[in-house]
Amino acid sequence: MTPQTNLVRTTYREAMRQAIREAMHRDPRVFLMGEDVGRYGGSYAVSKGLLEEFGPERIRDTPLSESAFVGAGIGAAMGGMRPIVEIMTVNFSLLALDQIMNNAAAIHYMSGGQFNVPLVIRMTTGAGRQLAAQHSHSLEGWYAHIPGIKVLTPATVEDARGMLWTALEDPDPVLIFEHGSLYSMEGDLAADAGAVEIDKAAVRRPGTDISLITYGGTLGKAIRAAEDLAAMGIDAEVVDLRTLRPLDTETIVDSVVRTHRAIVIDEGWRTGSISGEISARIVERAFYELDAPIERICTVEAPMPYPKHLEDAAVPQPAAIIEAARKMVKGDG
Amino acid sequence: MTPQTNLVRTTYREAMRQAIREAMHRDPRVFLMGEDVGRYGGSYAVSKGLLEEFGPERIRDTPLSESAFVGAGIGAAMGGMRPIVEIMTVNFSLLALDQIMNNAAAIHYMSGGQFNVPLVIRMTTGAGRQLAAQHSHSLEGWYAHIPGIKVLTPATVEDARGMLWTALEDPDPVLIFEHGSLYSMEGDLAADAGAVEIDKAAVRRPGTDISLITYGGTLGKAIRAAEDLAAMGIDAEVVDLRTLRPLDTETIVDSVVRTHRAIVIDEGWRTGSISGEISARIVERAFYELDAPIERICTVEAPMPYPKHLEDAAVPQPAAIIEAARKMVKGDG
Amino acid sequence: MAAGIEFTTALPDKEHSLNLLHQMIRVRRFEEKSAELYSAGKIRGFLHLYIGEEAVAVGAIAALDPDDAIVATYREHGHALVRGISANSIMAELYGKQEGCSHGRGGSMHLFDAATRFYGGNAIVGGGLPIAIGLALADKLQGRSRVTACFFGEGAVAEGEFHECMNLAALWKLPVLFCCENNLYAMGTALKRSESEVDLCLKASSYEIPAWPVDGMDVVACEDAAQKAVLAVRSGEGPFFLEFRTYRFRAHSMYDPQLYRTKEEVEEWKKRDPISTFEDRMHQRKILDDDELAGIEKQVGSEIAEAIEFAEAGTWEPIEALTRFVYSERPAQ
Amino acid sequence: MAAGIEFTTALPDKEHSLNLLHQMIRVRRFEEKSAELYSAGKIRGFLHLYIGEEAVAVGAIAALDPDDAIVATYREHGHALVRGISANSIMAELYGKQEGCSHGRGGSMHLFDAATRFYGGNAIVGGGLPIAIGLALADKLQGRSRVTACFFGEGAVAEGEFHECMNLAALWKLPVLFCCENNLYAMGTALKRSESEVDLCLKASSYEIPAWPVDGMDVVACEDAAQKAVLAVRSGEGPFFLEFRTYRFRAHSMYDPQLYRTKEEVEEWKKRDPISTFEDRMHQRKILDDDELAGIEKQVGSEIAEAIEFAEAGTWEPIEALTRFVYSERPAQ
Ligand SMILES: Cc1ncc(C[n+]2csc(CCOP(=O)(O)OP(=O)(O)O)c2C)c(N)n1
Ligand SMILES: Cc1ncc(C[n+]2csc(CCOP(=O)(O)OP(=O)(O)O)c2C)c(N)n1
Ligand SMILES: [Mg+2]
Ligand SMILES: [Mg+2]
Repeated sequence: MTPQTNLVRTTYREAMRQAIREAMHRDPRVFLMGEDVGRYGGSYAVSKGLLEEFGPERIRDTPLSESAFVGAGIGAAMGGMRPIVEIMTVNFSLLALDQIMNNAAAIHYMSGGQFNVPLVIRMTTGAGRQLAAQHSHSLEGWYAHIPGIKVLTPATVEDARGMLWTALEDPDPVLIFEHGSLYSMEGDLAADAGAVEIDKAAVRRPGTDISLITYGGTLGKAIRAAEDLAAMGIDAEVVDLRTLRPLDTETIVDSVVRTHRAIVIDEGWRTGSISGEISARIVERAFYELDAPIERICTVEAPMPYPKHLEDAAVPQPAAIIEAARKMVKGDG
Repeated sequence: MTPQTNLVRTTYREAMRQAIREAMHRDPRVFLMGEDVGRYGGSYAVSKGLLEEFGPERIRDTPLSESAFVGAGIGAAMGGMRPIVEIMTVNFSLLALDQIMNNAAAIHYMSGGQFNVPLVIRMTTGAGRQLAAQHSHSLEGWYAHIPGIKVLTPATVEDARGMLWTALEDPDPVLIFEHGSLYSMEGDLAADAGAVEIDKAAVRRPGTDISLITYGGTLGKAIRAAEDLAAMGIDAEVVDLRTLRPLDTETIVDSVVRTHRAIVIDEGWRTGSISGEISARIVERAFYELDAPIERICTVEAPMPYPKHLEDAAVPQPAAIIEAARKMVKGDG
Repeated sequence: MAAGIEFTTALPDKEHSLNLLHQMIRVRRFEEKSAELYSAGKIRGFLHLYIGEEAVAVGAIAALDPDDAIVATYREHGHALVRGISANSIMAELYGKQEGCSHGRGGSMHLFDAATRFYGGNAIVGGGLPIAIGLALADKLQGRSRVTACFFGEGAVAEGEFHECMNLAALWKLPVLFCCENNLYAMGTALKRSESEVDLCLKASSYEIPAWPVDGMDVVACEDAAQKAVLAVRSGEGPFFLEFRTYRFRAHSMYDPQLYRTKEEVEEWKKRDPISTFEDRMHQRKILDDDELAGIEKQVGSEIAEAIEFAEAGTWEPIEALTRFVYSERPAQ
Repeated sequence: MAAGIEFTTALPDKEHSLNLLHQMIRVRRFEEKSAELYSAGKIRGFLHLYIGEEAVAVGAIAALDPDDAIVATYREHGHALVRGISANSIMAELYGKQEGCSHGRGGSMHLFDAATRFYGGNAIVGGGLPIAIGLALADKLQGRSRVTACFFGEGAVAEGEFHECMNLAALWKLPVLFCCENNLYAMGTALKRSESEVDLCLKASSYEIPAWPVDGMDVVACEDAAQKAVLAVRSGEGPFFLEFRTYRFRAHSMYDPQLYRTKEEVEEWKKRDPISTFEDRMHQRKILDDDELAGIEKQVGSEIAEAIEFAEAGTWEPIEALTRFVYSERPAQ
């Protein structure tokens, strides 16, 4: 971003809404479909006002039928449209998982490349709002297991604004996970902000002592931790993965090669989360560069409890990052 | 097993059937429910003959409604029964995933320990029979991400015979994944074989040079590879994980501490598979014991192709294990 | 069967009428207070109020026996209160205190109580239906004549799970009382925008399940219909479906700006307020005087004040207990 | 609407009748040969034969225009052949050769063809329905008057997806022709054991979808019903449901010992063989003589012989191409 660029203060929610609006204006094949995207204005108010602007054909309220309307998105994409399907939250996406894994992700391959599925699925993810066991999943890393789809986790207003465009230009299904705690986050956005690349991780804060590798709703926590660590004389690099599938292994490995230490921070439940994958890849690619074992800070392996103090204790927090980093750098690591 | 024990040659399928029969005889609360478990005799013939023996109330054919009958299993378990729900294959379990994650796995926790869900869900998993993209998933490692459930992967006739009993005695939901290629496998089983523990991995072949860590349908391949490696002068230890959740980290780490080298072999798609978790845990617990980076041999990240040569190329094979082990031990590792 | 039914529109005797009124007022005041406490930050997460719909829970649950079971949704404070879970423990649950009926773990959406066979509190729309099927199946298999009452909104009718469960219940003649609370909206989506056929009883009939529409604003009609339906269910005739036609006076949850309906529509429905209309009828029949009403209000007022006191005095579960109840602490009985 | 319909039971003219007969015989002989090739090990995986049901695909697809779309199941060789995918490329697909219609990737259960708008070949029961909804939605949004014909078995009716899709199609008045192939069994489960209401047309009607039962053993009835239904769908009246009452003469797949039905039942149905009965009628009407029949058989024989030759001569996709088409090679247009 050049210094001359005109910057506008905006929220993540507003950036996402503008991205949808612009896509709708640019391409008549784009439409938005999901539960309460229209008359209700979107359960997180992302699509507020769009029904009035684009009408009910293109801002299409659906019945509670996650499997059918996600599958309908697949079919509509194969039929020449560019659907944006909103699943209200990741928690309900399980009901549509068969369509995602067995159809969206597989059809291009099993048709021998004849059909492709240019579908974008957006959903809210994550904990932090005391919504308890059935409404606090953080499954984006889990979804990254599925070949044939891409998994994006915008963590900044710029990515909220720009990733959708790129996703809509992608010939294959793209899932966008929007962490619920980010919608009200403000940031500066170039007035002419547009598409962003989606195949590279980003170093959000360069540093030399340790790599903090994370994404989505946890990025802010890692940056806060890095700031506190700086005050303690530890220079942490913060890597924002941005895209969980395909993972940008290069950027991860390059960072670790510079810092020789890594902590992966992931709001997914620890076992089988994407943090394990990242650790394994670092070992495979940069084992001899490591000065210390890789650590992981993940969500405690339990359904999410309702009370705030327990929820806070369950998900990764800056304090835990700081403590782990301090031990790793200053300790015996 | 003491040498006096009376051994019987049996198949994995037969062992599983006997396990179900015995459970039905032992406990009137046990019943089997699923698609075609009754009149058809089970799609893999596991339950053949049981309808005649126990009648249609306890060998209960269900309509094609994976979500409802898995959920009904949850309710029946809460209502005092000990249901064994058969999902015909893992590929269809996606349709029931909401019930598994949001109910079975969560109810004990979110009810503050008041209700428990003593439910056993069995399903066939894996590739190897040219069933192509929608019928070849190997998702047991993926399921292991979910706290609140247990994930068993019997790989021997003994475990096929014994794990169900233990699972039925467990107060919490247990998923049993039976690799489709194992049903016709024969083995020797003690005539009085019964319950086996499910919380420990097993060293199936002790060795000193390298640890081959695997489970389920891939165990046989690892053992074959180990035999070939022995001929090349490499003494490989083969660890059968047996249970993917909770993972028996001790046994894994102990093995690596002995051998200082590890290959994880996993039929899941590589990214986000349980192999990454295992690698990460070894690094966390035994980093300084490692003489070489941990390797992973997993299924190629693609929907499964139909032709045999491509399917063979997609899933882990002994040749790849042998080559990786040879390089690691004899090479620069 | 639906044809031959006659509804008792006459009021029950004074004592019972007073009791019904008392229950409705309890629920109303509890909810009003909860809304205040939400604004005060004492209750967090999602809070879904039942105000306007009280006649349904009060009438339907009055028809149940103590050892019948209830499965409910996230809008279940009323059901829990009427069922006999103490206001104290419900309020403590809303606060997230460990004295709550779910140990503080569940919050508003996940009230559970083993003593009254209250099986939650489910926040996945449609997610409770299979559990009800399973509970009823357990009763049937064990030869008990208990009934499972399953409450759900009309929005759930579009979900595949509804269909699968209607079919299973009818096919297997299970003792389930389906209580559909048709309040005309699923969040912001009006029934007519989510169903091609808006007559919900017709739907149930298409599974061969007897079904009646009930005036859900009339507690006497609700109780009467439920009693007759419970009788049929308990006698082994299989499931029954009641469509309670009702209306929610408040927003869907505390975040809803209600863009999807007019103030006039809400006001129109408020004229049918189940409490004030019932009071009027009782007044007319001279089985309620102002003193009695004041007495009820006073009693309810102190019950709720005590509940708040209890919740305020409640304690936070220690953070060390975070992973307690992920798995059961006791073996299966 | 259903009330006013009159079926043409009279035979069409000679040329068209010969054509229908020819198509049915093509499908029959192709399938018979496939069974042989399966036994010979040339075809692997699952193979589901359509023998006995030929009149349905031949009649229904005759009513479609070239730019209409088809979504089918794993029992779809017949549909593919009749739709105009060459026997060569279908047979090559069954062999897994890259000259196959899905590049050899899909095999028997996943025939795809962009040229004829044949959208698979779906091996998840009910999994194709949402795709059909989406294709039809795309047509509707783009103002095209195309029809999407969706074939599925009566077993799929119990799945939640059926319900969700019926509702969506009716609610949105989408141009879908639902072709339910009711062959009375889902694997080994008889319709009466899987549905509380076995009248499938009644089910469709409960979504306000016009529905007719059709004699699925009579190709003329099938074509006639399909033509009338297609006309209604194309004119914008919304979806239509046809229940084709048919029977599969062979096992569910090549592994099925058919324990669930008697030989007598099968023999009874064979008397209604759609091919021999149609031949008889043509003979009676004197629009078919033995020479003509022999001519058809000869033509079909050489078509299939050529297809086998083509498949035998086909080539294996190189292993290096294993991950081709996991993602698209071209950007979205
Ligand atoms: C499967 C699923 N999809 C979406 C949601 C989000 N959601 C919560 S309540 C609700 C509306 C449900 O309406 P209805 O069933 O009529 O019950 P009501 O809230 O009116 O009592 C929605 C869409 C959810 N909780 N679960
Ligand atoms: C979701 C799902 N569950 C189970 C299966 C296994 N299965 C394959 S075909 C079949 C029977 C389907 O019967 P029907 O829909 O009547 O079609 P038919 O085979 O009779 O043509 C079953 C249970 C599957 N493929 N998908
Ligand atoms: Mg509602
Ligand atoms: Mg069938």
